[in-house]
Amino acid sequence: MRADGTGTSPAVPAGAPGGALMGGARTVLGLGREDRREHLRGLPSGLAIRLYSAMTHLRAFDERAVILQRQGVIGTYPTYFGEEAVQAASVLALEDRDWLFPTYRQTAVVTLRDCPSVVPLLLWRGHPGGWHDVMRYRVAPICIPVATNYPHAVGAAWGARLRHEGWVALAYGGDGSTSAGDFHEACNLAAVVQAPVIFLVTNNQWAISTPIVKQTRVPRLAEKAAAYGMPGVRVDSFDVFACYEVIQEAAERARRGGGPTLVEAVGYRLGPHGTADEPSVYRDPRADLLWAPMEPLGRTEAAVVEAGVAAPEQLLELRSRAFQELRDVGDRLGELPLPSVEELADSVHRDTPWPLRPERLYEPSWARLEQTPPWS
Amino acid sequence: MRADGTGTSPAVPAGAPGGALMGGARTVLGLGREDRREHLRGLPSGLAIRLYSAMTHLRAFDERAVILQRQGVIGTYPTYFGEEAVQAASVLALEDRDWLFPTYRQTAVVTLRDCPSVVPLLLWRGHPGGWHDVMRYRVAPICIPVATNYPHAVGAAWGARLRHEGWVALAYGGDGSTSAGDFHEACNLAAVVQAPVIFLVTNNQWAISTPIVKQTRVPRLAEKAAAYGMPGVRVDSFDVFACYEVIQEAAERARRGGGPTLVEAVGYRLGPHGTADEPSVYRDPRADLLWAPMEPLGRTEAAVVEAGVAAPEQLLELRSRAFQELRDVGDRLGELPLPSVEELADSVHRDTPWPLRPERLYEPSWARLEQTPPWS
Amino acid sequence: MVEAIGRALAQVLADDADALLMGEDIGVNGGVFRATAGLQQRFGDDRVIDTPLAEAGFVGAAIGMAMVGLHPIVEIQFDAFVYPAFQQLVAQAGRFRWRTQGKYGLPLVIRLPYGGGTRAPELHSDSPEALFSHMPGLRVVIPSDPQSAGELLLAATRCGDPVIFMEPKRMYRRGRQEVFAEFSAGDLEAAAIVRQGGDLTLVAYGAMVEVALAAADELAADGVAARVLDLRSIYPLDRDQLLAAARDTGRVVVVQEAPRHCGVAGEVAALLQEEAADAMLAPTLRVTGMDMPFPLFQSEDQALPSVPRVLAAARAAMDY
Amino acid sequence: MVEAIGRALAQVLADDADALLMGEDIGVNGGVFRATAGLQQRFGDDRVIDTPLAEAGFVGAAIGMAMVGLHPIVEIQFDAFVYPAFQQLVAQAGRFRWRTQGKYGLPLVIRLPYGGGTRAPELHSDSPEALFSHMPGLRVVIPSDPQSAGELLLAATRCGDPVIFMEPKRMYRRGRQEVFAEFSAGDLEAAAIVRQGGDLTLVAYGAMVEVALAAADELAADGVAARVLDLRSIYPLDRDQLLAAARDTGRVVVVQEAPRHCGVAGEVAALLQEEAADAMLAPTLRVTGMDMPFPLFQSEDQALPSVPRVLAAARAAMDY
Ligand SMILES: Cc1ncc(C[n+]2csc(CCOP(=O)(O)OP(=O)(O)O)c2C)c(N)n1
Ligand SMILES: Cc1ncc(C[n+]2csc(CCOP(=O)(O)OP(=O)(O)O)c2C)c(N)n1
Ligand SMILES: [Mg+2]
Ligand SMILES: [Mg+2]
Repeated sequence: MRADGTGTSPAVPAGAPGGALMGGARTVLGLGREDRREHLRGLPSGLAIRLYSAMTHLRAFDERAVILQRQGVIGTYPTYFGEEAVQAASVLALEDRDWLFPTYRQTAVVTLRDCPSVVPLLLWRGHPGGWHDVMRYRVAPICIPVATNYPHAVGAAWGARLRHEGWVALAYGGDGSTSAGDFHEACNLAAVVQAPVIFLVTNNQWAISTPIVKQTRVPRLAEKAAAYGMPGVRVDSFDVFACYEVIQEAAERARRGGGPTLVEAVGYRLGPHGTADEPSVYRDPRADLLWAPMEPLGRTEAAVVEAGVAAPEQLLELRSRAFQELRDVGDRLGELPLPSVEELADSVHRDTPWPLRPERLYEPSWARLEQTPPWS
Repeated sequence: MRADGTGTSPAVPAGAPGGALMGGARTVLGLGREDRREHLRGLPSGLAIRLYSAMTHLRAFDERAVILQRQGVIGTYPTYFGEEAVQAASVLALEDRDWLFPTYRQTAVVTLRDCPSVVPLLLWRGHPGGWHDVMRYRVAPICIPVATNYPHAVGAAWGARLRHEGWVALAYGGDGSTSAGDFHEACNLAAVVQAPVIFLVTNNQWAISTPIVKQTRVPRLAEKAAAYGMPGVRVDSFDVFACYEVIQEAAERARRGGGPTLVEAVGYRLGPHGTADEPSVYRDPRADLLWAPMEPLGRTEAAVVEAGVAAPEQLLELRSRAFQELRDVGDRLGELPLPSVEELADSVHRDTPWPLRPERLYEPSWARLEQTPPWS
Repeated sequence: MVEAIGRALAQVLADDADALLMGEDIGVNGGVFRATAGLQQRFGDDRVIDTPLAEAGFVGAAIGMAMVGLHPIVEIQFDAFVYPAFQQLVAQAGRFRWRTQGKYGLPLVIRLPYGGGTRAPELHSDSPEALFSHMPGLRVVIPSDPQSAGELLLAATRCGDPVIFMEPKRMYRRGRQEVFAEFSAGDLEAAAIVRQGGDLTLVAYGAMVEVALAAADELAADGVAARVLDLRSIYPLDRDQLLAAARDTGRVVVVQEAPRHCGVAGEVAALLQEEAADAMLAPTLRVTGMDMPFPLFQSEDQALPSVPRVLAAARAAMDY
Repeated sequence: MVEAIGRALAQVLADDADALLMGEDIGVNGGVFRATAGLQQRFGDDRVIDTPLAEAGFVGAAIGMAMVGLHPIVEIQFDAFVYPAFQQLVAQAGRFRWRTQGKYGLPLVIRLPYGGGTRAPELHSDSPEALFSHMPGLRVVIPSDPQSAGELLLAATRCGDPVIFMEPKRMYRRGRQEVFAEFSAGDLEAAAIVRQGGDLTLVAYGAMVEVALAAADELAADGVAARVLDLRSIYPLDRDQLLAAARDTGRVVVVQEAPRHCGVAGEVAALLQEEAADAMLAPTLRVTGMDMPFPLFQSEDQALPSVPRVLAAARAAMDY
C-alpha cells in the first residue's frame, strides 16, 4: 500500500481477476477493509454517491438498450456492461468544461452531462436525433472507426493550450485501438506539443474475438507511454474510486502544463462485443465466470455500504429510479418523428450545394422541376 | 568497454558529435586506439575492405548524382551524403537472400547487390528504366511515402517465417518516419507474429527542416522498441563496423526465431534533405561544421589504415575506380531510349484493360480507331 | 452469398498452398459475417490469420507477402474501415507492377463487405467502389449473387494483380440460390446480362441488381422489355456490353448506391454519350445515392435507390 | 500563384485570431514551396506550426481544433501524402456537420499542392480531386491563377465547412500576374469564364486552364471561337454555368489531368447529357490523364493533356 492510502494490486496468477494481468493497476476496492473504508470516508462529501449514481444510470441505460435491441426497437448495440466504473469516473473526475471524445463503447457518457438518455438511444435506433448537441455538452460525436478520435482530442486540447483556456480533453479507446496508427500519431503529437489530453484506454483484453496477446506483445498497455515520453498509469477498470483518482491526477497534471497521460484501465470485457456477437465461439465461458465477480456496480455498492457512506435503501432507491427512468425513455423511443431525406440532405453543409437541394435529390431530377424537362 | 570488445560512446554534451545524443550508441571507431585496431583485425578476412569498398561506391554514386542534378540531367535528388556507413553495413551484414525495403534515401543500396548504377540514376532522371529488377536483387522498389515500406517488410518476413525459408527482411527509414502510423502498425504486427525483420531507422536528427525535438519527445528512438516488446539498439550511424555488428546480431536473432529488432542508427544529416533543400534557412551552419568530422568514409579509411588492414594506396585505388565508374555511367545516362506512353500503359496490369490499350490512350479515342466515329 | 464466398475461399486454400487469409476476427470467430467460418479449424492458423486492429499495417503486410510469392486474401471488416488502408492500396498496391516495368505483379485480393440496407450503424454502409476504380493499377469487382461471387472470387485470386473484391453485404443472406459444387474461375472483366430485353437497359451492380430486376418485372407489366446488365467489373467497365446495350436498346438507366458525383454511373453515362451518341434515344439517366453521408438506418430505404425510383427514371427515358 | 497564396494566408492570420497554419516544414522553412515563407517569423510559432510527420495525426488534430473553435489551415506537403489522412478526411471531417444535425461545422481548410508538369519524383504529381469530390461533406476547390487562388482561399477559410483546397503546383511560379493588394473572398461555388466564345466550350481547372486557353488561341486562328470555363469549384460543380455553356455553344470538351475513369470530366459529361441533351450538338469529349500511375517525369509531357490533344478533341467536336 502506498503512502497516499491507495495501493497496487498484488501479482497473482494471470488470467484470473486481479491476477498478473492487473499487476501494477491502481486499486481502492482491492485494499484491505480498513484502508478501503478510510479511503471512501475521505472522499469529498457526496462523491461516492454521485459516482454510484452515475454508474447506476449507465447500467440502467445499457440494460435497457440491450432489451430494446432484443425487441427490435434499436439495431445492433455495443453493450458496455462492466465498464460503468471507468466511464462514470471519467466524467466525474473532470470538470464540465473539459471535452470528452467517446467511441461506440461510450455511447452514454454524454448523458452524465445531462443530455437526455433518449438521445444516444436514438442513435442506435438509426435516427439522427441520436446525435447529441456537441457544443452544449462538450462531448464529441461518437467515433466508430477505431482510434480516429484520439487525434481529435489532441487537437482540441492543444487548442485549449494555445488559447490558455485551462480545460483538458479526454479520449476513450480500447486495447485494440492501440494497434492503430491513429493512436500512435495522436500520442506522439500530444507529447511533442504537451497537449493537455488524457488517453483513457480500457484494456478489456478483447477486441471482438481478438485477445490481447494477438493484439500486442506488450499487454500492459500503460508501458507504451514510454515510447512517447509521457506518463502511463494502470488502474483497475472495475474500480470506480481508483479510476476517479487516476483520471483526476492526470487531468490536474495536464492543467498544470504537464502534458498528456496514458491511462490504462485494465479489466475484462464481461459481456459480448455487442448484441450481434457470440463470445462462446471464441472464448472459454469459464473465464467469464471467473471475472463475473468483478462486476463493478455490486462491488461499489458493497464498499459504499461497508464504509457507511450510504445506506442500502438509499442506493436501492437510486437504482430503481434509474431503471424506471430508462424504462420510460425506452417506451417513448418510437415517438420522435423522422426527418425527411430532404432535411437530412440539408444538414451536411452550412450552405447546401445544389445536388443536395430538395428538387434535385431524386431522379430524374428534371422531372421534379416546375419547368418541363430540357428536351421537351 | 564491453566484454565483446565493442563499446558504448560516453555521454558528452548533447548537440555535439558523440554527445549525449549518441549516448548508448554502439561504436567501434570510438573505441580506444588499441581496442579499435584489435577489433578491425579480428574481422573476417577481407570484410573491412569490402565495407570500405561498398561505402566508396555509395559515395561515388551520391556525388555523381548531385553533379548530374546540377547539370540538369536528373531531377530533384535526395542525397545520402554521410549515410554510406550504415547503408553499406546494412547490405553486407545480410545475406543475398535477405530482402531489403529501401526508401528514397537508399536509392543505391540495390547497386551493392550488383544492380548496375545506371538503374537507380535513371529513376531520378524520370525514366522507368530506373525501376530495378525486384525479384532478382530481392530489393523492393523504393518507397517515397514515408513509412509505407515498413509493413511490406513485415509481411515479407512473416511470409519467410510461415514458409520456414530462413531469410530475413530489413526496412529502412528515418527519424521522421517513426511518427507515422505505418511505422507503429508495422512494429506492433512484427512483434506479435515475431516476424524476422529489422527496422533500421537512421536518426539523422532532421526530417527536412523538422528537428527531432519537434518530431518526438523520445529522441532516443531505440527506446520506442519497448512499446512493442522487441529489442531496440542504438548504433553510431557513421561507424560502419558497429553498424555491421548490430545489424548482423539482429539478423541472427531474427533467423533463430527471435523476432524483430529496432535498430536506431544515430547521427546527423550532414547534407541537405535533397538538392532542392537549403538547410541554412532552418539550421545553424555551425552545427554542420561540428558534425563534419564524423563523415564516415574518411574515418573508416583512417581506421583501416591504422589497423594495417589495408594500405592507403589500395584504398585510393578502390576509390578512383568507383568514381571513374560512376563518371562513365553518368556520361551514358542520356542514352537509354524512352519507352512510349503506350508501353508504359501496358506495364500497369498483367492483362491490360481496354482503357490502357494503345488505341484508346488518346482522345477522342474513336478518332484513332480504324472504323469511323459512331455518329458519322 | 456469404456461403458461396466461404466455399470459394476453401477451394482456393485447398488448391493453392501459397494462398492465405488475413483479417480481423476471421479465425475461430469466422469473421463478423461468418464468411470464413470453419476455415481456420480446417486449414490452420498459419493459413487463416487473425490480425491486430491495423488496416494499414496488415494490408501493407499483405503487399509484402504478395511481393515474395504468397497469395494473401485480406478481409476488411466493414466498408469504411478500408479508409485507413487507403494509402497502402492506392500509393503502393496499385503501383507495384508498374514499378517493375510490368514484370511482376501482386497477387492480392482485398475482400470488402460494403453497402447499405442492413440496418447497420454509421460508416457500416459505405460504397467506395468509385474511389478504387479511379486509382490506377487496381481492379474492382462486385458480384451480385452467390454463383458470380464464387466464380469472380476465384478469378480474382488468379489474376496476378490486386483486386478490390467488394461484397454487397445486403446480399449475404438473401435467398439461398443453388450454387455449383465447385467453382470455376469467372471472367473478371465481363458484365452479365441477367435479364434480356430490347427496349431499355438497366445497368446495375451489387445489391442494385436485385432492385433493377424488380423494376424490370414492373416494366414488363407495362409492356417495356428491360434488359438488366450486371456490371460485375467496375474497373475496367465492360465497354463492349455497355455499347451493345446502348445500340440494342437506345435507352439506359444506371443504378448505384454510392453518392452521385464522380461515381460509376456517371462514368457509364459519359462513356455512352461519347461512344454511342448516335444510338442513344434518351440521355443515360442515373439513379444513385445522394451526395451525403449514408443516412442512419431508419432513413436508409428512402435514400437507397429503390424500385419506384428506378421506374421513374426508366419511364422518363422511355418517354423521352 | 504561390505568392498570392502566401499573401492570402497572411491576410487570414492577421484578420482572424482563431486562424492558424499547420503542416510539415511550413515554419522557419516556409514550406517546401515557400507558400508560408516569413509567416512564422511574423505571426509566431503558435500560429504557424511545424508538425511531426503524421498526416492522419495532424489532420485529425486540426479536426479537433476546428471542433473547439479554432480555424486551422493545414498544408499537406505533396499530392500523394494526403492519402494517409484519407480516413480522417472522409470518415471524420466531411461528416461532422451531419453528425450535429447541421448545427455546427468544421472551419477547416486543407491545402493540397497537386498535379504534374514539374519534373517531380513518383507520387509527387497526383491529382486526387475526384476522390474528395465523391465523398460527402467536403468541398473541393481549385484555383488556376494567383488572383483566384487568393480570393478562393479567403473564401475557403470563411465557409464554415471543410474545404479541400488544391493548388496546381505547376502554376506556382508561372508568370507573375498582378494581384490586388488585399484579397476579398471569392465565390466558392462559381466557375469563371476566362475566355468568351460561342462555338465550343473548353471546360478546365487548375493547370489545365492554361492549356485550354492556349488551345483556344489556336482554335481562334481556325475561326472557331472557344469559350474557356474555369471550373474552380469541383464540388459542387457550377451547374448553371455548365448548362449555359452547353446551351450557348452546344459543344463541350473537358480537360483534366487525373485518370479518366470516374473523374471530374466524366461527371461533367454525364451532367450535360442528362440535363442539356437537347442543346448538345456533339458528345462531350474528355481529354484526360490516363488510367495509369502518373509517369516518371521524362514521359509526363506525353501523358498530360496537351494543346494538340485538346485541339484534336475540339476539332472532333466541331466536325461532329
Ligand atoms: C478502423 C476500424 N477497423 C475495424 C473496426 C471494427 N471494429 C469495431 S470494434 C472493434 C474491436 C475494438 O476493440 P477494442 O479497441 O479493444 O475496443 P472494445 O470494443 O473492446 O471496447 C473492431 C475491430 C472499426 N470500428 N474501425
Ligand atoms: C507520408 C509522407 N509525408 C510527407 C512526405 C514528404 N517528405 C519526404 S522526406 C520527408 C522527411 C523524412 O524525414 P526522415 O524520416 O527523418 O528521413 P530522412 O529524410 O531524414 O532520411 C518528408 C516530410 C513523404 N515522403 N511521405
Ligand atoms: Mg477491447
Ligand atoms: Mg531524418
